[in-house]
Amino acid sequence: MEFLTLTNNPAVKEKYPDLKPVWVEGGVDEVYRRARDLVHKGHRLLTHPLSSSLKPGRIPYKTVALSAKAETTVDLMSLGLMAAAFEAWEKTKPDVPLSFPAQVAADYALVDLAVFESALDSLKNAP
Amino acid sequence: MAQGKLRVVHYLNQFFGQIGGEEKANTPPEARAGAVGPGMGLKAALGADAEIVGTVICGDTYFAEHLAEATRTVLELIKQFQPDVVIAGPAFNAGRYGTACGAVCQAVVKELKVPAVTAMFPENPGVDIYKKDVYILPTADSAAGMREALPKLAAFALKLARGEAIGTPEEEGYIPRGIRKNFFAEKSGAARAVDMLVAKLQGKPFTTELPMPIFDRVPPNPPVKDMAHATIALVTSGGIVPKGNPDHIESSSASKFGKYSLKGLDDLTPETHQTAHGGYDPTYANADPDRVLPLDVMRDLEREGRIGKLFDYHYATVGNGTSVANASRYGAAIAKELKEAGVDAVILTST
Amino acid sequence: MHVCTVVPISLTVGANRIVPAVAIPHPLGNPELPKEEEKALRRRLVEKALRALETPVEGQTVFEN
Amino acid sequence: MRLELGKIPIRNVEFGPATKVENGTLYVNKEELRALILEDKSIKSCEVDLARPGEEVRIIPVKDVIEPRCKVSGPGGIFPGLVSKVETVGSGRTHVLKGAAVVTTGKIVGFQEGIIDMTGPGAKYTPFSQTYNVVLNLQPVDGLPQHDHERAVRLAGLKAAAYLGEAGKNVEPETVEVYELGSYLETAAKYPNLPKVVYVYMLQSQGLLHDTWVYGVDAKRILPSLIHPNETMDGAIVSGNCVSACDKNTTYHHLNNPVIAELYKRHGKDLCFLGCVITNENVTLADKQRSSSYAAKLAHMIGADAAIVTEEGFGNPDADLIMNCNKLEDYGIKTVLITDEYAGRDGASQSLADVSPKADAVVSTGNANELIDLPPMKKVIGDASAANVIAGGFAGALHDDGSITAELQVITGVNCELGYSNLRATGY
Repeated sequence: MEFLTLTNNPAVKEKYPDLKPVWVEGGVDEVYRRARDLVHKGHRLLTHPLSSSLKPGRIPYKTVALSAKAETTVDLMSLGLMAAAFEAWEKTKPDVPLSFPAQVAADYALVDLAVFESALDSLKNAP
Repeated sequence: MAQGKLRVVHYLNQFFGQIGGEEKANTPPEARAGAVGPGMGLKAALGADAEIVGTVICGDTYFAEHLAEATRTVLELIKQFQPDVVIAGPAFNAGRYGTACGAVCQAVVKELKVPAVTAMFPENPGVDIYKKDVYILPTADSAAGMREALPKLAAFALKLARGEAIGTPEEEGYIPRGIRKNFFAEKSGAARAVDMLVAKLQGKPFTTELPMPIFDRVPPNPPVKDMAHATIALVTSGGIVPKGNPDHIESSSASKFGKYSLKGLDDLTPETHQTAHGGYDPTYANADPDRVLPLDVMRDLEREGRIGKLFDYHYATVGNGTSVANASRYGAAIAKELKEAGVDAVILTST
Repeated sequence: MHVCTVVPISLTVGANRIVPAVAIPHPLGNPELPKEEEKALRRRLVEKALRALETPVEGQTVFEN
Repeated sequence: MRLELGKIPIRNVEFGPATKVENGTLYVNKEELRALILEDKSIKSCEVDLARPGEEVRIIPVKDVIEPRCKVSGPGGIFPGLVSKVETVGSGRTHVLKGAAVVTTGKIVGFQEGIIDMTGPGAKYTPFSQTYNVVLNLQPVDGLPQHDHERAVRLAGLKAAAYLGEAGKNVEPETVEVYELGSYLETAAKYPNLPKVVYVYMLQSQGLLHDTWVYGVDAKRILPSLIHPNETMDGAIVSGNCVSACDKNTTYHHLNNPVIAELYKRHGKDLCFLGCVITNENVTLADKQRSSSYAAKLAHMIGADAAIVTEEGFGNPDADLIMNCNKLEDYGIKTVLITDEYAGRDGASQSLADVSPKADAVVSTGNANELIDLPPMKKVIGDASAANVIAGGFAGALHDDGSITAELQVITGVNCELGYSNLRATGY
């Protein structure tokens, strides 16, 4: 199916130009804000906004996929997941702005990329 | 005073502090040596190991209207007595008193680093606000429950003063604070899961180890009979506030609600109003706040006589990440004011 | 009386008279409509809310039409 | 399927000229083990170290913990599809070096967690402070991509455990436990009056460092399947996780799944244990929907009256956990969940990212956010600098003297959601 990719992860942007990911400037919370606004407009989340076993407030990158088309009604599950994601971000957000050594940031980018890639087949094949 | 006795300070309102009734509710904080009023019963219940060295009294209205200053003064007065533990109340179902007891105990624990305990009716508004920070014992809804409450308060205070470990709400009888703490159980998680499953299968009682949040149900109100003469109020969780957000309502996890005049206004515009809500894209609400708070239409309906009157104020908060406890508290407070103002019905709009 | 976009949430939190609204960022409006039509839409929703307030209900009720 | 599990107690571990078990001591020929690991050309170096209960040793960052086992009789070998050929395991006889463990360490990514303290306050939180550990510190060849690095370290640990397990092949076990379950029809017919219980076994499957392998297959690629509980005891399920140490299921946990053990214990007494459904925790919501529907349907098809569901990880998988619960309950299958909690350091936040009124029977394995102080240890095995990254904003802080203040989350196995340990949280 056609889907819309939101990301602030340079590794995703670089590796998948064909997917035309929507670039988000900022942290994971900014990605969430954009995803939430799209959900409010009727887009459906296709991937879970929380990353595997990582705390959203402690990681630099996040990639989220949503349905390309907006429906007329709001998808309740997507709405709930975004609320939970914000709550989890709020709960884990650091007291000081995040900063990571370059190699660690690159590792985070790689893991986010891998998590996104693990969803790609499903996304492409979904009805 | 005998050496080695635990020092207890007691907090009371003007009524239980024997200053007077509602007409004395404006009394500022004052301190007395020794026990006063219910402090006598408390003294007996505390026994020989502890002594009420002082009592601090403050009028309920005074405390509510001078929250920060009253808390500070009460704290100073309490500090003079060098307590090992502070007891406030019991406040039963008195809302302002319960809130004051909670605030005093919270300040004592946080500022003086002295343990504190209070007691009140579980539905006292002070419970939801302070249960997270303060030990609150449940009481009956009126002072008829005094005799039952005092020995429990005394026993709990003694435990706190002695620095003994406080067990679970079930063991100790206080109102659950909603705080999760770890401990080592006797059996492994897997063994407990199978035990729980067998109990569930056999229809026997079992207690989940992680209760899910529950929401209140309220019986519906009867319908409005005569809309043409009814006063209708607008309330919103969509964060519509006067331009500039004068009360600084937070964009998420709001710590308050606002009350704003609609007098002389026929329409909400970007010049007069905005949204404070951080939980949705604010572009549309900021461009035309009527999209969240339908003032323009309400005024039309008022002019046409479809409704009697639009209430002169609207209430607003931000329903974004606001805890259920806080939201319920705002709801209760808003409802109380509206009822007192003679409002017949409310249209609550949410984003 | 609750005018709310996401009816299931309104049901969860215990509202008894519920009128479904337009969209989360603009529950009582639709920026894509001309100003007058948008206001007419808002008026229909508010009138529905008033009718709901005039209607006796036994329990949680969603006023769809 | 009938499996005899022979347990050989290990009460000490030493290096020696030959790898063998003698009088409860596991002797390890270090060079032979190293050579075996270094057969993999993607591994540059392999240090072998020993860590015994009570020693002032910290292992960090732990990737996996594996119990040495070997197949004595019956089809297949240990860790089928990865170390042994793909053949259905779970019958015949298997020997276990009970009390021994292989621990793999080595930094794959810069934010890896996993601390095992062999003594001190951290020790009581991890079961692996009580095992005699053979620790492999593995370094990859330069420039090895992280995916390959993960695989190399995973396979090294499994190979080492199989190698050490062989030392128990001809040793007479102290105890032999028998695990036997027939077909669903036979089992159900045997106990017509007991409620039929199925175990729904959730496997983390979200990509690099968050994967699980079943007979060598990446669990994200499976539809939920039926698996005989005995198969897990021969290593049919293997961990590829190394983030979120507290609630990942190590391979050791999969081999010793406590839910399976408890259900076997109660089988024929107050319940009838039918078997297990394995399911995954994928990234897309469609996959989550499909897997939870499929898992519940399988449980229903085999006639389950009740189910225990175990989660792996936190946050994202909470959605799978709740979907599984809702759908099982919708079939009328009475369900108990096992999960850990992320209630914040003060314990005041919402514990799960998803909830449901149907989740009315939940076992908690503790709040992973609670803080713990870990004093310095005399010896650190692994990559001491990993602790620096923990200090870098992940979950805690490394102090100058080598002590660490961290959330429990960094400790391997502390909140294991299979319910392996006794830690739990309760409301105060």
